[in-house]
Amino acid sequence: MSSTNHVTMHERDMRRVSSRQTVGKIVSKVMVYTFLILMAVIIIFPFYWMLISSVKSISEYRLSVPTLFPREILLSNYVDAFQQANLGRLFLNTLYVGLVSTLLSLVITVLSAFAFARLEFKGKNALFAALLGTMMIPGELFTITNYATVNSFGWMDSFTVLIVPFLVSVFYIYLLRQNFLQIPNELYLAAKVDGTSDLKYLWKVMIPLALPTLISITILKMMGAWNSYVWPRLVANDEKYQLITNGLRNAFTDSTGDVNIPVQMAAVAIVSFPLFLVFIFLRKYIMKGVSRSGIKG
Amino acid sequence: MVESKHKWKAWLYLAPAIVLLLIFTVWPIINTVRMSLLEGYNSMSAVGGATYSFGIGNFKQVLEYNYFLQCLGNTMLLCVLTVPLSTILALLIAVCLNAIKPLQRLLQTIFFLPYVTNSIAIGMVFAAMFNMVGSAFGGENEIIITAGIINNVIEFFGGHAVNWINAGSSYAANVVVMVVYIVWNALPFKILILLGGLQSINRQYYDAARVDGTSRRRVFTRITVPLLSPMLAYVVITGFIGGFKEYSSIVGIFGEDMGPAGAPGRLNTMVGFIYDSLSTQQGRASAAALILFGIIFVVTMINLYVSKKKTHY
Amino acid sequence: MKIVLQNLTKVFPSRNKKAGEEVIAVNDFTFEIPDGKLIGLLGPSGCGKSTTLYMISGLQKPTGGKIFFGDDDVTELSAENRGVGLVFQNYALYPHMTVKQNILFPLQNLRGADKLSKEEMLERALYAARLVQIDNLMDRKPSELSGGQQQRVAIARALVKMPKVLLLDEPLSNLDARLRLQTREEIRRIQKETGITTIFVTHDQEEAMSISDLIVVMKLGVVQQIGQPQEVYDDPQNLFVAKFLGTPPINVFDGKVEGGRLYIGDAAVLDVPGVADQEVTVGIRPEGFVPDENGPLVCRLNSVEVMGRDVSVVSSHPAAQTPAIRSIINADCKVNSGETVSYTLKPHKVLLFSKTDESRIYFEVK
Amino acid sequence: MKTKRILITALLILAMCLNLFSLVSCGGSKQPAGDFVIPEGGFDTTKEVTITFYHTMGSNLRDVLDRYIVEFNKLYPNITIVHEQVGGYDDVRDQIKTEITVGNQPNIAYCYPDHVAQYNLAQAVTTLDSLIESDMTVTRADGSTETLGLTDEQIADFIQGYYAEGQQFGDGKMYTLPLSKSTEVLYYNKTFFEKHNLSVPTTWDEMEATIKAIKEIDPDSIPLGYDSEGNWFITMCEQYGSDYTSASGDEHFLFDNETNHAFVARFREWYQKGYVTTQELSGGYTSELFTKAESEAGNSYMSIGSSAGATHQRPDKVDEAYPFEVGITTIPQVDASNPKVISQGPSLCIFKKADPQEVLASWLFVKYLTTTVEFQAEFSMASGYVPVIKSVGENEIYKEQFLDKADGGDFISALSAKVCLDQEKAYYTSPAFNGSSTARDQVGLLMQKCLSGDFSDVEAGIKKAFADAVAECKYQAG
Repeated sequence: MSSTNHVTMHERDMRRVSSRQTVGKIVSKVMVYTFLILMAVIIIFPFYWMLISSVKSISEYRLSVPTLFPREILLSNYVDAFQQANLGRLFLNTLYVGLVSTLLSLVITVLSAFAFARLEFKGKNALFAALLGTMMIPGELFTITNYATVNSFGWMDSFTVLIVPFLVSVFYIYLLRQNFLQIPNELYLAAKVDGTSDLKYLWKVMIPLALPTLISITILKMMGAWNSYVWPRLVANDEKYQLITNGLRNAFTDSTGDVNIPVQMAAVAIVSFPLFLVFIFLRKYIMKGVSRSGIKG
Repeated sequence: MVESKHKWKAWLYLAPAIVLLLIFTVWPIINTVRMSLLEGYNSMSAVGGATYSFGIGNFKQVLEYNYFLQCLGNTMLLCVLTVPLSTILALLIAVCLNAIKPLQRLLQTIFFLPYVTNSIAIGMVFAAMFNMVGSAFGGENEIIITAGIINNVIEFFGGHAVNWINAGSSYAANVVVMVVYIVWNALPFKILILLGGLQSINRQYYDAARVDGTSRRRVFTRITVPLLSPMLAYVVITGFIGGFKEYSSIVGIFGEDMGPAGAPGRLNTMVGFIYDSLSTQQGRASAAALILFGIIFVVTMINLYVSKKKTHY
Repeated sequence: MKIVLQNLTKVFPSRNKKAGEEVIAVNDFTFEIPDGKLIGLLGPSGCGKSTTLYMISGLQKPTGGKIFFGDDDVTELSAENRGVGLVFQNYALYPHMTVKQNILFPLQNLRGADKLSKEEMLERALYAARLVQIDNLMDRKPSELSGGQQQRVAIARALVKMPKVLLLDEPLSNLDARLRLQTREEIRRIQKETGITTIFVTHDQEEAMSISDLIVVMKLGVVQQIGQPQEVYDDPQNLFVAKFLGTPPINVFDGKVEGGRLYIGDAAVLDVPGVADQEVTVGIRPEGFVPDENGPLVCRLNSVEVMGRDVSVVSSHPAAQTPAIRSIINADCKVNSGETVSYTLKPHKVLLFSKTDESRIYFEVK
Repeated sequence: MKTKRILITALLILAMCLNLFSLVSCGGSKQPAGDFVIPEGGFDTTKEVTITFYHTMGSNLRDVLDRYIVEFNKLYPNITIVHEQVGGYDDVRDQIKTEITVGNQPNIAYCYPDHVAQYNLAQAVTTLDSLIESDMTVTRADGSTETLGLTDEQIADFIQGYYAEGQQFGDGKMYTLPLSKSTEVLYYNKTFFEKHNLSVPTTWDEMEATIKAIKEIDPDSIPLGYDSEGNWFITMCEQYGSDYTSASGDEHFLFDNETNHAFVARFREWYQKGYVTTQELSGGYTSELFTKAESEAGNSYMSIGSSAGATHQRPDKVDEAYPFEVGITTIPQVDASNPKVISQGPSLCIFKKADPQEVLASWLFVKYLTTTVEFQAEFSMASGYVPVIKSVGENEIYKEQFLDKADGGDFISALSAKVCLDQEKAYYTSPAFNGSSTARDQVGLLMQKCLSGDFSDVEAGIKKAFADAVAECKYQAG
């Protein structure tokens, strides 16, 4: 294996290799960090711009050369935003709608995913592909038909109309089903043998194992409620049922149609903050949930 | 699997989902097909008692509309540009994030910010970054009062202000702005999925690669990417489905005219086309939606086929 | 190429910061691994054998001491540049590559002077595959192979770049019993044929002893003894090594030495000239018992298991530290069934250890 | 056995869809056909009735409305008014159109003629003629009585141009009553004009001369900013008397003609030379360019915009004083003796409802809002819009505390209202039909394209732009 000349050349190699390797390590570390910091700046800049706009006065906001640091901080914008769009009320409505719809849809998603994962029938995959197909249809078409349906049910201007139509989301059933499929079948059969009912098994075994995915579904669902705009505005115009984005859209336009953007930005910041907190606390779960669901396609 | 005795129980669990899906998903689809086959259907006149004959008039009208191809072209162009770009960027960011320990949590949170911000604000901010105030842009009597933040940066580095989204701006400049906006919005979710995928790859493959003396680049191309391919395929497929439905981002930047002043509809997309006729011509809007559904379905089938071949294990 | 470990130490900060005490995985390990030898790193789980292996491979950085490949100090050199072959416990074959691609993968990484042409690579890969007899599985995916086959692919992948040293992390633990024997022999054969310095880690002492040129017994990060298997088996330096090697394990008794004679219970069982009077721990190898009606050591007979070539007699004795004493006697000398059985002891199969530090106490064997 | 069960469930689902299909497809209850017939008993003041009112009022205007609803309820305690700000004008239109498809549209709504034209496809709007002409009397809670319909004085009190807006739906019937109106006026930097003794232009030729003069004085300024391109195009058609659109006949979109090509070409030249800009083309608000300090580049000295936006056309105070005084006058005309100015601002329409009492209650409230001088006065002062009835001009609050104080600074809205009231004969209305709102949008976009498009051959470019606009209108109208 190692003839003599090979060894000496070898030694020189070794020293050169080790020096190049340490330099290589430093260079790659520097490159990774500069790339990440650069991308982070690009991603955060609009967010930063939104925040400083939210504390500027209208005149400063409309300066021809925009100021990167606000000359005077107008925290009153936040107070105005809260009162003008009565964010408190909208916030509670959105929270209520978000929580109830998330809980109900979780129940439905878990049951359906469980059935799909356990159930074996001929057309199963075809049915599932068809359901996934519905995700491809632009939502706008559903709105006009669903509007007629909910009206014939008499649900107008109520929380029901904001919650019920979107309880079933095929995507989350798909996500959870993938997760359930990873739980070995023997567990189910073993549970069956010692008499545990389906629901107990679901509660005791499957849900704990799929917890991360369930949590990420919950978070993604809540964010959906936060951003929904077209449907709530159409079916729930009464202030008692308005959601956040309705408030944001037209609470700040004066009679001539001129929008007070800084106050609107302040409102958006107030609205985004809770979501931001939710993300920070549950980040670990979202990460695991998404990867654990093993979207193996 | 489940003995047949339990069959009806499984159907019972599925019942709530099926009922809701029937009412709020299946029925709207049927109604859409119905409206698309009623030639010239308009919901207002229908209330007024007008009757319509069945036929494919609506579909013909959609296909003959002289801007139909432009809308389709814009949709395709935006998809072809943004889906790969955002996927590659998300992959690079995810890999880098996965490779560092300090600052990882902070950067991860920053990269997720766009996901929690309301879309109204984003449109407003991007408009402020690219919008110019002045007159006769590009002409010799051009007056520029505000050049927009991006142009201020360009001028800072000695470049000349570019007319991104205002009257007289070029189609290319408009597309660049749209790509930046769409990618910016698409990154968080993609990074989340890919980072999740990266962390579920068994560490030992990387140890084995290191012992085999593999260079950083080859580790990336020959191990990380192939092992991530199911996630990548998923991100690309959902990316295309979402990309084909692009509309609100264009409204966010260019407003309802879907194009810069003087060139309305230049960046109109398929969903934009549907929206234009949704308020007056529901029959035509339904036909356009079904055509779009057909296109997305075909593209997704191609994607699934390609990814089946490319995805490993 | 010889490998030299100089006071190698590895300390892991404890999991929870608050507790503060760290775990010393490897403690001051010095050992010169001769070129071309097959070394078995042996010890119970958590004794630092795998950590040592990974430090040699470069995947773990030592906290103290040095590692030399030949005369070069590679302590700081990263795994990529050490040219080491490593076989993981669960093989770590790239799932998305065929067997051929897996084996070719390390060769494609060679740069500079060692760069090979396509044909050379293929030829080397085929050579390695034939060496481990899997040249007929080249186009299969790892998921389509059995445990044993995957094991051999992993070895082929480690060997193909003709590494300076081959490291195996518990290579046989995932195989079924029959396959384990067969693969053990093959590792031995391959090592002999290629002559690569090989270190393999195992907790199965039988496996280590059967194929190693040298074995290193470790406990809680500290090297207990290094030597040839038979030598370490016959001449353990402390009770731990004695107990650890040999199946069935050594039988241990409490005894005392008085006036040059060893007493178990109150029976004098063996003359031990040159040993000071003291309480001792007595280890007797199962093959050290010779049944003899008027043998000095009298035990209560429990059962007799016939194993063909020899017979295993299970008995018990009040002074024994373990409830059962197992002795192996060859089949043709009968054991009379009855209440008790008495033995005389083969002197060189009786090992004395000091009660205080369990270190070995020697005595001349006539 | 398994497939049988699946088949059964599939059939069950299909059956369910079919009956849903029949229920919904007819698009809710049919609207009562024909004009509104007043029941003999007239308005029953004993019966409780609730009416809903969709509008675009901001919070300040809603306060004024609420105060006057209290007054209205003193007269009619049995009528409960529920009102909602649905968003902008287009939001109101879209919301109502969707609600009409299921038959639960509101009772009263802010509307523009274009919107009503679309509601008429579903014959959803009540024609007001029978109500206006009715001479029934209604006794109010405080014992006083009022005739249900509009008395001759009340009709005469309406500003004729605004009142006529309710009738131009091609069938001469009355569909809406005007609530509060605005128009376009020419704001000019009075201080600058006096300093350089420039005369305020009354015709487009004078405007060209003034612009050139200003350009010499301040080369990097944009002398004129015209806010809405659509209004500019339609107003020019009216001023030249050239064709724009027609409600009747099979050809609706007539604006592709030589006269229009000519003035568009002329204004293109102005734009290219930096004489004029519009809101869309400038990327900002033309009022902002007008209120910019002279020293800054790109400021304007004249701005044509909505009379309601007067306060936005006033520069912010710099250490307690306005940098310049704002003058307001009628917009330049082709023929100053026969002025034509657009009329904008919301009107009110009443939707058909099964219960005639709801229609009567809605009528009474609409009548109250449009004919009560105090409300019209206060609403105008708060909104910057102009009252629709002349008698508000004599109302002492409106006159002394508002009109008489008109000036180019603190009371700029009053000055704008005065100008609007003085030019009441100049208002024109465009025909309203299914497609008229498309026409309005398309001519606005046409103006933008022709002014800023980089045409190699200007004339051909303009011709093609016009043709495309007409084609688009025809396509959209379906």
